[in-house]
Amino acid sequence: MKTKKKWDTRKTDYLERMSGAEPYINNGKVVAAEDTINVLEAVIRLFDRVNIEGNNQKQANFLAEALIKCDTQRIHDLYMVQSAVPLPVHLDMFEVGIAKKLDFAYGGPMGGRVAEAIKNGKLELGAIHTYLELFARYFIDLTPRVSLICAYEGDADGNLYTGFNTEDTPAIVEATKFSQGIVIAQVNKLVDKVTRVDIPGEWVDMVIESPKPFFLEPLFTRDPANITDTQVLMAMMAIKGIYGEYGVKRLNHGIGFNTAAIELILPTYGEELGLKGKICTEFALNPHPTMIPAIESGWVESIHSFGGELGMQKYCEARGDVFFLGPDGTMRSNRAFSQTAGHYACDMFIGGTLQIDKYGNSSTATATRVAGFGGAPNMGCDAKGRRHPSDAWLKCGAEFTSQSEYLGPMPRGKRLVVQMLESFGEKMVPGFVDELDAWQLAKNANLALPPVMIYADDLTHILTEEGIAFMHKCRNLEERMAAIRGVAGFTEVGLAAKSTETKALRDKGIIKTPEDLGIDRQRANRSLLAAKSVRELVDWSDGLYDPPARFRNW
Amino acid sequence: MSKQLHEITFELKAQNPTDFVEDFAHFGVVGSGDMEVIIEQKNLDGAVKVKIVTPVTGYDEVWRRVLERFVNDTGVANASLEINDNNATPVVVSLRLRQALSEVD
Amino acid sequence: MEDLIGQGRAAIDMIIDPDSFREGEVGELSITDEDFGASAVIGTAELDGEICTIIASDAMTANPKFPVVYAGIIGLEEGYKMAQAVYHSIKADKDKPLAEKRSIVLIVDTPGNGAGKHEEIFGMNKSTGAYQMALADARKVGHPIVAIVVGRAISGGFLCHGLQADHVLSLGPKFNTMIHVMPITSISRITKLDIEWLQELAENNPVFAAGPDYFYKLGGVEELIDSIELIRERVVAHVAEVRTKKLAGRDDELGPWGRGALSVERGSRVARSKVIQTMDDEFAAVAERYLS
Amino acid sequence: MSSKWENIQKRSFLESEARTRALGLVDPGTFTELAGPRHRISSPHLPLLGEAVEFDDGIVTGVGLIGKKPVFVASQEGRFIGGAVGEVHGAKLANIVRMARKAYDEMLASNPDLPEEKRPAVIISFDTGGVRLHEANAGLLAHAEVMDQFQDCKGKVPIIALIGSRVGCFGGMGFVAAASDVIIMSQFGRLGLTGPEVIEEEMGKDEFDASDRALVYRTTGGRHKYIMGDCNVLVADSIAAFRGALQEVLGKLYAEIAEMSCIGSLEKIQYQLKLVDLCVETAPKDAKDVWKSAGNENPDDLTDMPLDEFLTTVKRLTDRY
Repeated sequence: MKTKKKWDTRKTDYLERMSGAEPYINNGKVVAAEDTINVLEAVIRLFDRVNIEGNNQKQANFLAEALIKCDTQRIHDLYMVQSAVPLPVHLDMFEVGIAKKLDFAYGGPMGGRVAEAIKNGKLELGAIHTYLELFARYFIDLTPRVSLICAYEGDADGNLYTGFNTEDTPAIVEATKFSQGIVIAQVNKLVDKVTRVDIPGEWVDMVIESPKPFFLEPLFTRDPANITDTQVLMAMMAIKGIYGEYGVKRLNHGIGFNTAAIELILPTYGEELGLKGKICTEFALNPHPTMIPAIESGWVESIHSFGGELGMQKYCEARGDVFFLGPDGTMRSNRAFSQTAGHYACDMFIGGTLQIDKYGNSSTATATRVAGFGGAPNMGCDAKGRRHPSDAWLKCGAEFTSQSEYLGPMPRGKRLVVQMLESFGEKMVPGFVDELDAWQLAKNANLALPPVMIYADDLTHILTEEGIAFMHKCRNLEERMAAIRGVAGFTEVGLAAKSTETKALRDKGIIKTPEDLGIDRQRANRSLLAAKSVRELVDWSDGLYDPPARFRNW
Repeated sequence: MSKQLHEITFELKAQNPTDFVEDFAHFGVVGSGDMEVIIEQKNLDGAVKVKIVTPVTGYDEVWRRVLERFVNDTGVANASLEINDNNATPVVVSLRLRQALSEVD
Repeated sequence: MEDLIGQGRAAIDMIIDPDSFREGEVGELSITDEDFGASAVIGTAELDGEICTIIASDAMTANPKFPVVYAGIIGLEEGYKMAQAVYHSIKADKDKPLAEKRSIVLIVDTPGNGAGKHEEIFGMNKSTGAYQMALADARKVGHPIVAIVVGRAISGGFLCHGLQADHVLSLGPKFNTMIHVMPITSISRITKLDIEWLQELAENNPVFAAGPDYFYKLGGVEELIDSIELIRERVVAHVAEVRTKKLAGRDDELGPWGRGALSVERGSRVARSKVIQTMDDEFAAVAERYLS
Repeated sequence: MSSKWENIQKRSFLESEARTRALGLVDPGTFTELAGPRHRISSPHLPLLGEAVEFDDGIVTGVGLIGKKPVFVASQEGRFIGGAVGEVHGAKLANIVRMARKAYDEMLASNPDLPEEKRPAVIISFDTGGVRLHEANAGLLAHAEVMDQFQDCKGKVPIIALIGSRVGCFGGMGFVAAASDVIIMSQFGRLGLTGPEVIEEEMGKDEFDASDRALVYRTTGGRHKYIMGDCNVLVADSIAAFRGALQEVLGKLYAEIAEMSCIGSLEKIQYQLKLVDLCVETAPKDAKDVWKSAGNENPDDLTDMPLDEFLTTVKRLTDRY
């Protein structure tokens, strides 16, 4: 039965909140920095769902710092729905009671404090998501009422230029604004005319010039000086045993030294194997500085980025055939689209991890840190909705032994999901374990399920210094566990391997050692790296790459 | 509270031995997570004598297994190996031992 | 008087002949600018009737131009000023026979070298290096150099001002004299080793313990003096002893190398002697190939 | 052996171990290590503290030839406890300098007309933060011995410092390097007395932020030291480049080499005092201000421009003062 109901309560609420902020808004949509707390107190209500923009790269840190200074009598118990909580202020918010509940994707350096806050009852955790999963929920059941975002430039009409670091902004703003929410932007600079309209002014309610530029973390910068010989060996195995073997052209690389090593030997070892043009042509990838030599030697046709990387702006602008540039000539990143691309259009995900259990589940969670996985799981899984073929995808699918159990003779592809891991980490911490620390974490932080980055059923290859285990070629769990043991080195898991069993798996091509792949271990050293230092990356870039101060050693 | 360097010694025999004929070989640097080794020709009735000096305890068995594999893979015999270690992982140990051997090839 | 920490000027008066100090003057050198290297005191005095150069730190006077130079710290200007005093001593006695080369007395109470941005931009390493080179030079051309630690002789500060002397004397630990690179508490913090256990270890192995008696054991200090009243007398005696050795051509028994030998006498730094011997022997066997 | 030596030449100096540097700097096949790993003279003090030891105590000492010239080489290993100087390490360094001087005395005694091309030399490849804390007192005393031996070399044997390894050259070894006749650096080398963390502690983070590596290199790095005149030759980061510069320097007459040092005489320190006056007058906020004083109009461009371009465009303080 049709009920009598008001259908514009959101709109009314929006107007009511905005009227409180009105006195502080001048000259169109401009709010002075010193009035920030006043406008936040005016538009935010108890229990509101609030988004503070930020991920593993850019942060609306000025607005976050202002929110925590708000009157806790007026504003408390907020429900934070946001990509990441990597700054101390994000957790302080829960300590002082401004915020109570959290749904997020990435905790980074604050992982330890998240776990602590959950334990002492200061933080009620909804769930740990992937970026894309969280964005999806913004449009279903976690729509923010107020979003605090950041941009490089803004004008009096509210138009924003987010440029190189557009990242999450479009997803947040669209979800918030089109449900009659309030969008407040901190901008590095108020300008008469923005360089490019990345967010239309109509979608933004207030613009505040922050005293300092927004915080930007160069998370994807890896100093080649710290790449080890073992990482070079593993990179050689990856290129010869996986990239070359499958002809992987479209892919994503995770963060870390393992993939940085791969990027840096493409122009040397990759070239030598004659793989140029046959692999690594299209990426969903942040502008990794370690990609510069491969790009400069003509390996790469296209890169779409989740975010920008500090210092890479000029370089990307000067390589318009590779990166996605706007009509104004500057790059635009977009996390939602790039994650979608990573999920649907890439044939492979390859990245490092901290732990793999004896079944093949892998996680970077430790017993005391709720860190989240950001975007890795979106790419580190088989895209079940994928319907377009590619050689690599089809070949992997054809090798997927147990597929016929479900599909009969129906052909289907499979994404390559590769985890790279040395059997022991620093200080003899084993990479292969009986049980993931994630189980302990789930207990410690009252999580509904252990946080797993990549589940065993998605994982196709494990690559260690001992060899590559082709997991998807295994017939059953028993065989997969034997394959893991066979590459787990001298860890407890590895010591349980029987040499006859491992030998049999090698004969079947389920395990391939460097020798099986025809890789000379003696060549596995840093001299294969196309750039051995950040300085050499700058030289490769013709001075276009401007590395952050902490990476400079000249 | 006392803290001393830990010493591990044992002897191994390769399955397919080939005598180590160089008088002396040295390789590696005792950086953090790294090690050095001296390999010397010794008449040990085909055996390999190993001595490891390390700040780390609790991995005697892992050391033995890593060295066993090295000795079996390379067939090294009639040699003494002296290792100064500073938290090297088995991966690094295997790598350095092989590099030491190839230095004299 | 319980100790002499921070009292470099008072210590000068205690050591030299009464009213003989001409501050700022050494040979042709005459420094009139009071602010120049203000934390370092240099000048000429008489010691037991003989001319001598005095070099000390003034913990009470900060250098107004360099904010990190206070409390007896040796800064950029101070290092060069001290070096000037030494070079002018050499110059003044250039033509004099060995027996008449003036002595140089270093009164040591310094917490270290200037640690600042200007210091690093312009090279504090050169300033402290220049002073040490000058002292070594003076020592080798025959000036007897005696250092007396009356307060703090900390790490690089001691190297700069003290350890290039022919003989190093120190007031004993009861006068709160400090000789170390780092206090054992800091070593304990950095090495994460139990402090009591470290102190226990230090009893038998003075290589990381703080204090003048440990440096004595290592041969880093020739003599410990256990009374302030005795300082003058002992400095005079050591100047004479050093001079006698120089006249006899026994320079190898003096200075840093001489203190190396002293360590053997006192049963420490054994590995030092061993490795030097090994190098010498090993080279002797191949010298022909390189030197012919 | 010789082919191996060839391979070494191309290697990055920054990345090379102490032994590789020592081998590669002298003529092929001429290096004889003295008190090397074979003798197993490691630190007697580290084991008591549960710290790992190295057979050579973190320094390679030996003798080789460059042309006809006997060169006495010391090469520090920064990977082993930061190249820090303990009892054995320090004694090896002091004695290799002493041996060079003794060799000179002997050669001169047997041949008063000793030709320049045969005059011994000392080469020190620094990679150290100074005193080793675990045996601090012995390390400190060793520094004094090295300086003493340096002075003995004056007028006899040239001492060349090479700085281009990871740890740089800090602490007491900073003044040891300053006391050398010639300093050859790469842009990756760093030379100073006080480490950045201590300066930050002394001056506050606003004045000096130790985590700002660009600032640290602007203050102590090879490019800066070259502008200041503290570094005589700035070379590319390869063993061959360092060796090339070394050969060129050693090809000069001893008197010329001795003139290249920054300190060691009254005249030289009078010049240094002029620079100290410049410091007081200009009160630079940053090393770049001094680069400007040296006559570089656009100091910002100097850090990132390629080395060759830097060397041809840069104005040095020594050009002006």
